[in-house]
Amino acid sequence: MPASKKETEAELVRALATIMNDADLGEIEVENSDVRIRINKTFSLQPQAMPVVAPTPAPIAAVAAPASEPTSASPAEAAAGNAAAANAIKSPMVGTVYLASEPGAKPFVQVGDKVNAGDTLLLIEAMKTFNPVSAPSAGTVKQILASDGQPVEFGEPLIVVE
Amino acid sequence: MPASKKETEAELVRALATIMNDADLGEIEVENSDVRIRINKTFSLQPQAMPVVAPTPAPIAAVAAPASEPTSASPAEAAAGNAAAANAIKSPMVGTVYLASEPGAKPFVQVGDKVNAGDTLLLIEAMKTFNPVSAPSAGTVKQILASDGQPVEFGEPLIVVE
Amino acid sequence: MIKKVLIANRGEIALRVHRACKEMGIATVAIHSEADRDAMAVRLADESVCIGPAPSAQSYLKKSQIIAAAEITGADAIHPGYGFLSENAKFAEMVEAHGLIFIGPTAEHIRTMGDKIAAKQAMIANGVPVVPGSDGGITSIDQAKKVARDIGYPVLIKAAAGGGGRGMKVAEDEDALETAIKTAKTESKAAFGDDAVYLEKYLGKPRHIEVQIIADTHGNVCHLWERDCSLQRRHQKVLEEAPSPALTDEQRNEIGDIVAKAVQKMGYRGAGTMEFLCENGQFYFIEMNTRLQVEHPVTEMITGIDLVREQIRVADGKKLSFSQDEVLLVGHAIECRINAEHAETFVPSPGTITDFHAPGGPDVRLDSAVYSGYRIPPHYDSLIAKLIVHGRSRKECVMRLRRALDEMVVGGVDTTLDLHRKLVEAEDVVDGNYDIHWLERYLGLK
Amino acid sequence: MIKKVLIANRGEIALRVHRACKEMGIATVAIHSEADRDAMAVRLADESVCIGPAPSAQSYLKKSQIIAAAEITGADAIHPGYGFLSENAKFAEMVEAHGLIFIGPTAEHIRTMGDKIAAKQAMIANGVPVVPGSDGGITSIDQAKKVARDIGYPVLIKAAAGGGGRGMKVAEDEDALETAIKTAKTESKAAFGDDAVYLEKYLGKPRHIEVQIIADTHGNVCHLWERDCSLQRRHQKVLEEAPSPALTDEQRNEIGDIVAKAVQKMGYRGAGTMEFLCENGQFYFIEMNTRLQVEHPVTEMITGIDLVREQIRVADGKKLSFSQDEVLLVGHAIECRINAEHAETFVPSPGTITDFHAPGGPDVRLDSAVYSGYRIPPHYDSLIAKLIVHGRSRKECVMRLRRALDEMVVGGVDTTLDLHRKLVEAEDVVDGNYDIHWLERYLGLK
Repeated sequence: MPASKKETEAELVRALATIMNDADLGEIEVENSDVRIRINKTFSLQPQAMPVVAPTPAPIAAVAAPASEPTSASPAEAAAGNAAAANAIKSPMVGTVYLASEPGAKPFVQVGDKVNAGDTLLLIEAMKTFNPVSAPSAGTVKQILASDGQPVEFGEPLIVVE
Repeated sequence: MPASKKETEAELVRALATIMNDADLGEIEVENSDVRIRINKTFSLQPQAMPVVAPTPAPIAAVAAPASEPTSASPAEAAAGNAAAANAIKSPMVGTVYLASEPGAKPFVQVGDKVNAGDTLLLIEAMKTFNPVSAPSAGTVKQILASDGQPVEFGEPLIVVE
Repeated sequence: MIKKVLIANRGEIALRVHRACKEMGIATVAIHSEADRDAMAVRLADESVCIGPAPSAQSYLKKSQIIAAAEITGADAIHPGYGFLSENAKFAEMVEAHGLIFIGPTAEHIRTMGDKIAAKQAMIANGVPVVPGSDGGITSIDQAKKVARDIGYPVLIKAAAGGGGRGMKVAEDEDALETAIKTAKTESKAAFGDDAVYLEKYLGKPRHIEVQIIADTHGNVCHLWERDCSLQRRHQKVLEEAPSPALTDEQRNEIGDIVAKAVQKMGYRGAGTMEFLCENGQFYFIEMNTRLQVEHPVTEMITGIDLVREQIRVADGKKLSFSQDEVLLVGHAIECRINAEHAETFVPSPGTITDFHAPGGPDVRLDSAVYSGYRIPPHYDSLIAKLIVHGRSRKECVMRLRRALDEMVVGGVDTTLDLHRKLVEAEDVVDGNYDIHWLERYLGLK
Repeated sequence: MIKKVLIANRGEIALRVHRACKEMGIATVAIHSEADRDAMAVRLADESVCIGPAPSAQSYLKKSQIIAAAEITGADAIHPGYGFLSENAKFAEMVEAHGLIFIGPTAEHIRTMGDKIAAKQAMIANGVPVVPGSDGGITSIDQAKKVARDIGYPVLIKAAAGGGGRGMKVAEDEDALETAIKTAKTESKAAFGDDAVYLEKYLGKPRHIEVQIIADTHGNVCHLWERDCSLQRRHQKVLEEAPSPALTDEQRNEIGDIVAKAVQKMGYRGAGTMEFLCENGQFYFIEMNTRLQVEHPVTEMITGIDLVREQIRVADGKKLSFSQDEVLLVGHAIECRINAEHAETFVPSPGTITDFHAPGGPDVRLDSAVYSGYRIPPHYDSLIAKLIVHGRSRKECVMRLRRALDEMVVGGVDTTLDLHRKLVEAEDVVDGNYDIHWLERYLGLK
């Protein structure tokens, strides 16, 4: 094995280590035809009970992050298990999502709709008050991640407008 | 495997170990068509009290061992902290070392002495009985690691005959 | 009947409440900020809800978010722990207005005890001893002499407008009184533009002694003896013990009775603590905490009573599970608060705990929400573990505490473990011979 | 006066003894095999001595090496723990012959209790109930009928030369007796070439109940109530509790008195346990263990007494630190033995413990010598932790045990934690309704 390759590998490991620390990961494994590299950070507890409302991130975040594409996904987004979550509009509060102004009414928006900045996308009810979540800018509704009547946490991804 | 390759691998392991410590990792595994290397940091407790009779091995044994070159050094030898310990004659029992047949007498052997197989090198006293430790084969006394009256554990290096 | 409790707190106390709930067959909801996703209580609770970003003001202090979290999870009661919203009367009101049970006293009691003057008046009305003094300002030397004679020397002259020790003078006897008053007036005038001063009994070497009580809604009140929390640094308790090495059984029974009676007269509900300064066997009320205290485990270890369980029972309208006669006092208990701070400089040390090993064996309790690999977020207080040890005697307790401290390992961050290891060897601590100034003197002299 | 104790054992019990010593201000010497260099007791002890290679026969059972280790370290007493040399009369003799204190009974008592026939005779002589039966072989059907009538049906016919269940027959009543005897004789003749049989009371659903005692050298003996250890698998105790859910206070006091009196008559010294089978409130002596038991912590948790401390005191010639009247029985305690074994197949699982997290909070005790990163050597038994939980009632204790088991984490090796998690949910265990066969039936049926 040529030394240059070795150096490349050490460099790769170093790069992975940086990513691991930056992105707060627990383990990284990279495998291609030439090489398989796994780096891993110390242990974490196995939870005995899984939360019901929304899953917490896996205790040992065995997220494989390719070196060339560092992810900026926050744990909340990872938890949502959704690729689109990164640019989704997130819930500004704890509450219950309503996609229409009243039961049976037409939803505020549907996938494919064009929206303007300030348009109401959905409501979040908390403590008997309904709080509109509006589009931050004009765009097209790409994905609706929350369902009608769904309880949401703070920071939970709701809707993708691009 | 040619020595040069070994050296390269040792270098890689050293590089990985440095990364491990710098990046505060728990484990690194690198595998390619030629070699698989895994280094791993076992956490261990920090002892609150150090034993008096003989030091225990370092609590965090961050020993990087390349897969192709297993080390045969036992903890007892590491504990003795002596490069010559590997080929030393070790204590077959717990007891107190005596280098001479009685107080004030000439020692059984001194560094530089030539000995024959079966020659008494020193005595170990335990439970009021004196047990001779003999030379396993002919050779020259290179080093005497135990001192007169010193308490020794099982497996503690006593003397080097080459 | 409480079936699901939302725990409106974080850290070790959130875990403490979770434990009590699980042992009662009650489901738990852990709320948390974005910084606390990996918290132990979040991991162990039946459900969890993220209620906001890391800063407390936007999460653990955000009343509406906490109540919304109770709504979406269907929790029927909220335990506030200590700190955060635990003594916020408005929050207690909101919780009850939303048809939920607040595991704590009524908003009214929280409000009264939160107001120092109202609290002191309530205590006087209910027969609890307070620091004696001139009720208003000093109008003449003769009046001052009379008051001082009544309460006994030494006395303290304090600026009515005062603070920070300015305008404060001690008079050891009557001869010194006039000069002290004049000096205090002059200093007060210079510092605050007001020369009004008043007079109070001076406590030179008081101990901080507090009495734990719990009351149900059926008129039953029990005191659970006292805790001695005199070892403080910057008004933060560092090591607490029960019973106090400074009290006789007679004194202990007497102050316990006084407090229990006062609390009964008040019609109080839930757990609470009356804090006193104590000097020469005399007690002087400081304040009443209308919540669980950090140091409640020392009381639990000498009485065998689970205070959080009783809090929940009482909030649920049940009777206390014991009477005063059944409140035992067995042996001695000491708690060490272990903070993620440098043991000498007290600089906080957030970061990742690389090694964590709890001490074990008989009569050792660890209340901690950290674990190996846990990251201590920088946003909150630095308490990472409470080590509580019990022994049949104070001496046994101290010896056991030493060996438990020696076994404990927290790696990766600075901790005050070493301070505690020194404290339990210090002669005055071993002898129980300290007042509220002792620790700062000890740290200063070191 | 004992100043330095050599701990002639390994694992959790070595740590247990170390803890008691440190709490008494006594220095400790940990001995260890080459496989146990990283053991917790070795790390924590004041001194350590490697006494041989991994196999027990060359280390922990090597009497001369252990005594030599005491000599070179200047230890003045040896605590044998349980297992290994703890019930080896010869070792006790050697220890004393070398002028050291053996923390245990005299060699004579160890020897007597180690001989099943001598032990049974000693018990009969001292008024302890044993399994009744024909003292010798059955000589005639009439004699057998008479004996059976005296001891009551059902009775068990056993081959004198027997073992492994062969030649054993149960007779439910007198009608079945003759046939049972004949069948047993035939089987015995075929299996062992000898048709001698004897008769004993048959216990169909006995519980294993044992009484803890401790005696000093001044004639004081106390019993510390009983433990119920009926949950066994292949004669290995799995979960123990105190008090037994099967006894009334009257029965508990009675058997305690009988045992304490017998032990006093024997002139016994130190801690010991009399094991009984118990059926329908009747006790039948099995054997006496002349050492500390694995499950001693359940007794410690209901009495508040540190048994190892008392062992050391008694060995040092001191009086017991309590009288029988002072032996409390407060609440309930249960111990789970957590082994590094698969929870269903019971295949041992030595290896490295990657994660370890102890449960905490009130009334939870963990006796364990393992830690995160510890390698369980394959040479010794698989016990890695004892989780002991106390509650004011049995119900509270079971609820607390459930939550503690849920908090505990052992990663990297298989453990029996999951078995315990199932056991504490099993209706019969919750009800305390089990005998010595229950667990094997439960595991077989699962």
